[in-house]
This record gives sequence, structure tokens and C-alpha cells, in this order.
Amino acid sequence: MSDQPLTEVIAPAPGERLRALREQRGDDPEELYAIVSGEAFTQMPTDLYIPPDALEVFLETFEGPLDLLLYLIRRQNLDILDIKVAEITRQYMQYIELMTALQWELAAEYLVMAALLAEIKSRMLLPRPSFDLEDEDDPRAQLIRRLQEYERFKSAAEQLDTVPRLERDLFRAYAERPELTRQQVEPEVDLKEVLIALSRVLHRAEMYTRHAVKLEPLSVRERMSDVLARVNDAPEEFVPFVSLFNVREGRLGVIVTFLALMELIRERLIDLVQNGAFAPIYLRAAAN
Amino acid sequence: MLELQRIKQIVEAALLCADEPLTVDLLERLFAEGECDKPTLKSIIESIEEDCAGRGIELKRVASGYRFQVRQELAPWMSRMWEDRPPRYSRAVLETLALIAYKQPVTRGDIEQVRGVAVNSNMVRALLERDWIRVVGYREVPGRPAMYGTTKTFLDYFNLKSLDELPTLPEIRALIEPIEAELAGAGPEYVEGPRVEFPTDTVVVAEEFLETDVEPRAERER
Amino acid sequence: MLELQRIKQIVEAALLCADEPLTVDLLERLFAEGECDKPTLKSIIESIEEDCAGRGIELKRVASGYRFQVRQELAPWMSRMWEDRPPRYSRAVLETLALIAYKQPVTRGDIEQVRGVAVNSNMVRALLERDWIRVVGYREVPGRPAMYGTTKTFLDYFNLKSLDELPTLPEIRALIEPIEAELAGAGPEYVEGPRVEFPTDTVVVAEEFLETDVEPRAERER
Repeated sequence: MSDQPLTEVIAPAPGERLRALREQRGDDPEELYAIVSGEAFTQMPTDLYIPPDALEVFLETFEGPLDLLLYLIRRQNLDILDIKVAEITRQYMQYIELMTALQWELAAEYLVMAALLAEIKSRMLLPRPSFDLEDEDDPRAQLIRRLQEYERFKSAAEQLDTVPRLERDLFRAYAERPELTRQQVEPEVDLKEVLIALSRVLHRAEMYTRHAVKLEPLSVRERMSDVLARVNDAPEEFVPFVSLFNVREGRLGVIVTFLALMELIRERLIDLVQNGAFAPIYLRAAAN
Repeated sequence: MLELQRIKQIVEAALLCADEPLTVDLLERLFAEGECDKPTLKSIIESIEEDCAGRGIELKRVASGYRFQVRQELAPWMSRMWEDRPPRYSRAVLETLALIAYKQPVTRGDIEQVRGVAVNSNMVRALLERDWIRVVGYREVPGRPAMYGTTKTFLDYFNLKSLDELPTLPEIRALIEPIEAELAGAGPEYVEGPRVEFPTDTVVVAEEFLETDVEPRAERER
Repeated sequence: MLELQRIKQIVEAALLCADEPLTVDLLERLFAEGECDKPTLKSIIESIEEDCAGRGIELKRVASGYRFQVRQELAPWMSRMWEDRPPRYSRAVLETLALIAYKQPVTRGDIEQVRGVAVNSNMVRALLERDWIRVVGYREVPGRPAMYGTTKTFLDYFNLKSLDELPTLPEIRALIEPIEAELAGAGPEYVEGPRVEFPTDTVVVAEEFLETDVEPRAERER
């Protein structure tokens, strides 16, 4: 999460430049409206429906044509529904000529609004009967509705700006954390994961080698490890053959141990040693 | 169970060194089996809240849990600690946020419809990155535009427990009285509405507008 | 001069929301002319220190000033807040473990031969440290490579009485194939956790490169 884009996009607040200009000039902030080519406007022109190219500050001050119209209505008591069509058309044409690529997008929205105002006016000039006031499509009704809806959220935004918030009105309280005693957490493994890993690795091995990897019964493999560990851990070099068999394991246990021994011998991991016929048999780790 | 005083120390300390607000559930996880139970935790939290009376900080419950914060009345002194002025948000941001907060879920098209200007996509991205808004779905119209809603982080930032704690959405105000009256036809059946605060003939219109969806959704989207 | 209680609130709040420890000089700067003087500040700090008795935090004087910190004795509880979620073993570790279980006693060389890629010594060490595998002997070939087998701990972890309770290869195939078929459709993240974003076969290699200490196999085994 980075705040960088937010600060870039969100600040400085619009009107900031205007505010700064006002402070700089020491003008009464309420009086000064805009500064165009160094000339102070203390009053908003009442007949301006499209911000002229020169009024850069203007674009920063208003959020768009709805905002501008609201201003004209609320502050200038302007009847936006009764404007001079000729005048707005002239401004419209002039503006298209002056329009720079830079402000095209924003300007477009003002132009649409100017066109709408001109349309309203022209429809009002038509004979009354054809102008149905109850009509859903009445552009005046639509415009008023949009203006009212916009005004509602404009005030909602102003209210939101007064809600106490972090960084300005409230600050989180923190204390330095103590030196943490970190416990090592061991990974958790599901047996299924091990099996999936096995099947995958064997599958892969089959793809790369001629024959399938052979797996002996697991009881034998396990016993091989056990026997090998005993032989390796034994204090003496030789481990008696008989000591590997445990009666309690029964016949099956004996067979498993025997198979394990055979496999260990075949893999040359242990040697069997017998000094003479019928002498005790011993095991030892395979010598090279 | 641990001694109550020890539990209180742990809870207070945890709330002061956590990066984010903590819920009772998260607090409970600090304790080993049998060290503390939920009812105890809740009463401890209350007692910590009471302890804050008269102090410079308060325990506040916001959307994502409890956090300690400096009381608002002390902000003038606190702000002297930092050279930077607190961030200010442009009207475009605040209006967009207000629209998303009050009308969620909304698409960019919905926002543009109300504001009458294009929504800057960098701004939307910045709000998403800040985790103040999130995509809550897509509207099933051509182009499947994303619908946005606010997040807990947004509520936390504005010190709110839930969306209902937002100030109520301002009423629609009468705009151009003569025309509105004319448009409404001043029918008596409308006069009785519950929100009468304006002169009768204008209220009628205002109510009309309140209840009317400006335009069918599908048309607006494109 | 402000009321003492207000000064105390401000000092406490400032110490709790400052990013750095605060000196008495810095604290003094929070106040406007005449609101507070240094001797008052110093006695306020002392009184805040005393208030901390029995609480979860203490006011500590460090080289660069005063700051609140959580008492060290609470570290065991605080640590739980930042406890990492248990890590996961990589596919390479799991394959190594599976091969040791099913083909024990095996050397690293044996495992490498089946896996077709080098086995990182860290992987073996991790399994040894976990006491899931042990060295059961050394193969009497040049280099005397260690042979590994599984342990009692391994059996206990997976709740097995003996190794032959593990399914046989045909059983595994019957068990796994439906899962794998499902995974092929559902996306790979189920099995492998968040890292898998590539087709299966390429991942294996990619992971190997990530985790393998590059050690030529020939050198190691002889």
C-alpha cells in the first residue's frame, strides 16, 4: 500500500492555488474570485457558461459544469433556464476555437452543458402546447434533478470532510514493542502431500528412465533401516545374526527381517560373517 | 486463568503495539489455552476504557476493532509535532468517496453521472491502493463495469464503527422554485409527505426527485 | 499556564503518538508561549512514570529521549501477534521425504537419481533437524555417503504404527489420480500453496533452481 499516488492525485486540494493567490495579494478571500492575467476578478462573471481558456484557476475551482451551474444559481441567483441563446452560442464557438488539447476532456463536459442549456432555451421558445411539462423527458426537469442530486453529494462530501479523521484530528497511540521471543514454527505436512510428492517423482522417473522404479514392501525397507542402524551403532564391529530376530514379532516378523537382510546383502550394505560351519553368524557394515 | 491484572496489562500492551486495531477474537489469540476467556476479555476492555477517563488517550472501537487514539481535543498540540500539514483531500476525492460510501455499490459510470465529470482513473487506483475502496462486484451490463464499495480501512480512518455512523445524507434542496412548482403541477396529494421542511409547493418537487431514480441503470452505463 | 491535568494529557498523548523518543525540549515545543514551563514538564514526566506502575507499558528514558514501551516481561504474549504462519515444505523436500520413506535406506545420490535433480543439503538437514529422518549407515563406496531412513518421530507425526501402514504404490496411484485430475481442472494452488503458477513440470525445475545450493553431484558422491 503506498500513499504516493494518493498524495499526487488528491493533493493539493483544488482552489489551493487560488487560496494561495488570495493570501499572497492580501485580498479579502471572500471578495476575490479569480485572477486572470494578473487581473483580479472580485465577482464571478454572471454570463459565463464555459470557462474561457485563460481562466485556468477557474478549472481548479469548479468540479465541473454542474458545480458551475449550482454556483450561478445559488450565488448569483441566475435563472439558468432563461439564458441568452445567442450569447451562449457565441461563447461556445469561441471556445471551440481556443480549446487546447490539454483541457479538451474537461472542456468537453462544459460544452455538453452549454449545448444542453441552449437546447432548453430553444425548446422553451417553441409554442406551449408542444412543450409538455409533465413529460419525463423535459430537459429542464432532468437538469434540475441532476443539479439537486449533485448538490446533495457535494454537501455530503463537505460533511465527510468534517468527520474527525486520522492524521488530522486523531492520532493512533503506539508503544514500542518489547523484544519478541520468536518461536520457530515447523511446517505442517499432510500425509497426502507426501504421497502426492511420491507419485509425482516416480511418474517423472518413469518418463526419464526405461523401467519403473521398484518399491519393495515397506515393512522390509523399514527393517533394512533398523538393521543397518543397529549394525552401525553397535559398539562392536560384529552383531550376532540371531540378535536381530525377536520372537514377539512372530513368524511374519522373522520373514520381514530375513528379507531385509537379504536385500541389505544384495545391495552390499552389510556383510555376513561365519567362521566355520554351524558357527554363529555375525553381521557387520560392508567393508569396501 | 491468569491474574486479572496480568490480563489487563497484556491487553493494554497489545492494543498499544499492534499495527492495526484488534478485535476481541484477535486479543483472545494472544493467550494460551485456559489463560483467558472471552467474557473476561470483554470486561477487561471495558475497564481499560474507564481507566482512560481524564487521560490523553481513549480506547476507541472502529470498524476493524479496538485501538488507542489521542483524544480529538488534543489535536492542536499534537499537530505541532509534525512539520507537514495533515493531508487534505480534494473535492473530487471527497465527492467520489461520498458517492461510493452512500450509494455503494456504484460503478464509475454512476459516479460520473452524478458529478457530471469524468472520474480520474488514477484517483480510483489511489483509493484502491489506499484500501479505502474495493471492487465488490461487476454490473451485468455490456463492459461489465466494476462496482465499488468502501472498506473497513476507510471506516477506521474516519473513526467510524460502521457506515450508519456516517452523517446522514443531506436532503435534496429546492433549487429553482417557480420552475419546480410549475413542473410539479402542485398536486395536493403530494403535500403530505414526511419530509416537509420547505414551503409546500417546492417540497412536492423535492420529494419527487428523491424517489425517482434519475435514469434507468442500464441506460446510464454504456 | 494550562491546567496540570491538560499538560499531562498532552505529554502522555505526544509520547504515545510520536515516531521517535521525545526529549523535554521537544515536548516543550508542543506548547504555546506561557502554556507550560520546563520544571512543570519534568514533574509531569515523573508523575506519568509513576502512573505506569502495574500497567503493561512503562515510560522509558533512552538515549534520544522518553518513550513508552511495552514491558519486556509481556514479550511472550506480544510475540503471538507476529507469529508467522507455519511455513510449508517445498515440493522438493516432500519428494525427498517420500523417497526416503519408501526406498530407505537411501543416500542422497539414490534420491537424486530418481528425482533427476540435485538434492539440496539444506533439505536433508531440515528433515534431520525435525527428526523425521536419521542416518542409518554409510554406503561403502568412495565418499561413504550417508544412508537415510525414517524415524519413530516421523511415524508418530503421521500417526502410523509402522511404515507398512503407508499405502503401496498402486494404492497411491488409485488415491492420487482422481485428485490430480481434479487439480488439473481446478488450478494447481491446492497442492502446492501459493507459489505454483506454472505448468507442473516446469515448476519442479524452477523450484529446484531456487532451492538448490549448486553443488555438482559428481564431486559430492565419489
